[in-house]
Amino acid sequence: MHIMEGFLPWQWCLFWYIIALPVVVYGVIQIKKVTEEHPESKPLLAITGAFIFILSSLKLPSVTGSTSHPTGNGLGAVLFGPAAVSVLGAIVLIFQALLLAHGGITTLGANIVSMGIAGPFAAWLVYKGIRKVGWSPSVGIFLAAVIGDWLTYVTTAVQLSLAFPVPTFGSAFVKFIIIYAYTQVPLAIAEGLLTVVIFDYILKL
Amino acid sequence: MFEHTLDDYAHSNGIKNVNEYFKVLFAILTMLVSLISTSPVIPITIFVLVTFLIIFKAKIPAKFYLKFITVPFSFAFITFVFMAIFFGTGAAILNLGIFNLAVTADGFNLGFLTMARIMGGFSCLTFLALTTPMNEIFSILEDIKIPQIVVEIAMLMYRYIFVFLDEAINMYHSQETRLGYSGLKKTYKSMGMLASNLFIRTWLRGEQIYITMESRCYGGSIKTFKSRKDIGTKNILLLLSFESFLLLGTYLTWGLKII
Amino acid sequence: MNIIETKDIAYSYPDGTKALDKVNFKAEEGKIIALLGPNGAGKSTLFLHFNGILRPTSGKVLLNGDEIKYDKKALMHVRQNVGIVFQNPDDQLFAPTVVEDVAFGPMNLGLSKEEVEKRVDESLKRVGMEEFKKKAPHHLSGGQKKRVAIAGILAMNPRIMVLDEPTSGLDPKGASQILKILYELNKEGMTIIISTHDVDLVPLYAYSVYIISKGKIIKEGNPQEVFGDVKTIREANLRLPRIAHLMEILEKEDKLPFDKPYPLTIGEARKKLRDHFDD
Amino acid sequence: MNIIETKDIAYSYPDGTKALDKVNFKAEEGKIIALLGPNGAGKSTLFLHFNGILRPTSGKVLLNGDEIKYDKKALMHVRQNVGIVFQNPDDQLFAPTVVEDVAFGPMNLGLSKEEVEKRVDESLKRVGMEEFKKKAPHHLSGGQKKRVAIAGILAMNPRIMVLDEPTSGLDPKGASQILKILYELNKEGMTIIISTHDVDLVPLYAYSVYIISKGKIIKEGNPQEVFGDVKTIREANLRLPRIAHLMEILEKEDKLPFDKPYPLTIGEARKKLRDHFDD
Repeated sequence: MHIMEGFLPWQWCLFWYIIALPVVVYGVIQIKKVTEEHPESKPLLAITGAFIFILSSLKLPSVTGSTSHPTGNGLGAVLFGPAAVSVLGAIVLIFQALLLAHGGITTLGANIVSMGIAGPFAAWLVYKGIRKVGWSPSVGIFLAAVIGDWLTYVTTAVQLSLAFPVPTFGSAFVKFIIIYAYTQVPLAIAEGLLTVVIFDYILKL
Repeated sequence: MFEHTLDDYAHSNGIKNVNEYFKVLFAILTMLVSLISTSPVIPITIFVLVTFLIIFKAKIPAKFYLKFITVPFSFAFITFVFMAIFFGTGAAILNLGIFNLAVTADGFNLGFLTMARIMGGFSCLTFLALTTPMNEIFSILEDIKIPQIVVEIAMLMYRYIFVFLDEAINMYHSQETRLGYSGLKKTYKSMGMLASNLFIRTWLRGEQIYITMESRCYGGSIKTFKSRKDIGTKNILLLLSFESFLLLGTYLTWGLKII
Repeated sequence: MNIIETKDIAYSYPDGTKALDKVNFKAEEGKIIALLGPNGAGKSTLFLHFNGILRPTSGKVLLNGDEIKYDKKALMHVRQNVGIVFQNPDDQLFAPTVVEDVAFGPMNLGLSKEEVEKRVDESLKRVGMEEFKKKAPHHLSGGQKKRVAIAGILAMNPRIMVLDEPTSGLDPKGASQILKILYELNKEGMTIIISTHDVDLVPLYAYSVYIISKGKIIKEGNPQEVFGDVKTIREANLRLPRIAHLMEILEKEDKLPFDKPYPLTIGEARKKLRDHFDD
Repeated sequence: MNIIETKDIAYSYPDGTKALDKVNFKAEEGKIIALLGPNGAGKSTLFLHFNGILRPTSGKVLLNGDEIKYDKKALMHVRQNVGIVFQNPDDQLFAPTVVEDVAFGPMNLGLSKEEVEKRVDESLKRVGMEEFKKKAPHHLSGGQKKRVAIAGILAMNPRIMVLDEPTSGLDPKGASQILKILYELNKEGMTIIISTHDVDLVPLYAYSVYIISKGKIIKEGNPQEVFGDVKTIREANLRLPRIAHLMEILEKEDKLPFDKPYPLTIGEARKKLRDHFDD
């Protein structure tokens, strides 16, 4: 769920950039460490990013008739950890802006927070938690993808309501959430199912 | 479903040889002016000017450009309608007569301003996407000291996006040939298979690329080879005067409302 | 009877470049037809029109004499009848095992489980891959992958099989296995359309040949006619079959008394040379 | 003088399957050597030993008479001297523009900017791609990508160039362009090793030929010797060059008076046939 260029007032653009920056910097430090120890992981990370980009240009149909672009971030977070995915996510978002004009430059910070940080972190935590409880990996990956997706939307709704708190943050938030509830709840389940299919396939090999 | 037309234009447009700093600074500064504007006048002016540049200077076919901006702009328009109805606190200026819905003046103004900013900002983003090849963006990222590792990963990622895009298109076509994507359930199955297969191939490919890089004496960091181009005094002056003109306009129209 | 025919079809990419320009292509039922052209000439683009994956910007495609329609139901019918084997089998084999992959098409046709199983077994047998049922496609060799890809199309029982560069990248044995399979299928009545730039093999199997260059058909006819026009062949970045080239040189440079058309295959050359020696 | 030589090298994958079995391969300096074999015979695995990417399980690799060492500095030296052009140019071209890609190798060698620039320009000129400097690889055709990949290796000034299936997937014109480039480089003294299964082209350029099958070298010698052993050729899933095949048939079936060795190229066949007609 990209926030478009020009949608957020400049103060909020700045605010989300400031929130996103330390996480991405931490991710960069992590990636640097990993690639110095294992130089062969560099092309692998890049190529995973390319995969996430392609995945997000697929259109998933849903029962309500709308379509969603799977983010792939949930899967990435489970495989690489959320810090590395925040960097890959940031680069993918830049490419989406500059190659497809999806999202934007001033809204980049906000999009990184919702799609590159909040979603993947939630997915990763859910997956870790479920594995600890001892449920099957398929259930884990499904819930991780679904909850990762939802948290992305909730974060986006928070960002929009903060930017347009009319008349209050709360009432704006309710409005955005209602819209998303209709469209995004089924889509998140759709992405969860797709992620399970991919994950099962990988496990079969 | 998959298109890379914007990138094709970035490599072959009317102003592809114009200095990359000039183009990037122009797009981003103008985008920022559009964003800080508190009245819709300047964002709409920016939209008109940038559209003019895209069609007549960069020589992007008008038909393509107009078609391309239809979707985001209809979204901007829906946002406008949505805000006009739901984001007002003052007195109603128009009663819709269903569900007690009404358009308020401040809702209308907020929606209209947001729509104008999207139009202004989006046209600048499209300008950047259509006129500046990605390799020039990479050299700018390097100049402004974005960490080397990020630029390297971005470079590799850019290249392999297109390789995988071609492969994904072929896979998609071959699935269509065998009647995949006919119905909701089959669509999921087909898409899951496509994504999985692509994922496996990306991993195999990653290993192969590392071998070819090692064969060329890769030592752990990609040392890039670029010739720096100076933005040029004339371009700076042109840029500064244009942005000052926009800023002046922004100041003069500060807080101006439609209704 | 032309089972597939295109009438003046043109196709342009979204940015306006023309990929196909007024292409008229006919495939007679039950024959093997070769589409010869250099890389990037538009061979694959033309093929994707045969089963409605691409829709021509202008012109029309006829299947069995009827114009193809592009609604969902009509496309199902077209794709069941016209199977395409893509150039890179890795693009076509996407299931975790061979058997699941071959079953993909029949499953989408909504056949019963028994019927799907039957068709999968038959198709794999057909291409000599029944032992590899449970294998993962990426553990197979290039030639084996190609054969599984063909089985995947066969399992849909198409009337026409279209193959994009079926022998490219294969070693001689692998290539001849594929050609043998196609030859047998053709004997049983299947129409086969093959794109290639391997000129040496074309005269061995093709009933008629089309040459495509830069999106246009620049020559058509039987192999003798097409390869008789050496100028056009070379203009299209192609060459004569090596045997024909030898004969051309012997006649032109050494003034040996061969008359046109030059023999194209080893069999034809043998006959011609033998006749001369017997004289 | 053998510039590259392997002595009894064997290589097993981590799962224990043998990819190479006591391979002895020699490349004489300044020659073109062909490594002929079917898909999956171990051609690419052998090549990766030439520049130290893979380390043999047993046996050793000699470069210029000295055994290859596997520390970082020694490997840099080896890789600068032995350049490998991989089969799929998409695996090799990773940079966003042609010029940056070709510069990658020289930059890794730590050369000055001027020197890198000079080498990049020369190499691109060499392969006829100087006009495409600023292009993105995804806007190039298959043959053009291949030529850029060759330029990327040339720019490192290697003494030996190793090419994995350099003509596979290319149309006749594209393939002959690549061969012309290699031929010229060889004339200037570069040793060239080519893996292929295109038997028709091998006799045109190869000074010596190795046949590899299932990880073993099963035949070596000059083209006449190697293709004279028809049995081994067919056992390795290969075939005779078409011209030789024609001559074989004429002699064996039609009892025409050609003596062995059969001519392998059009030029040789022409001479032989002309002589017979003149008699």
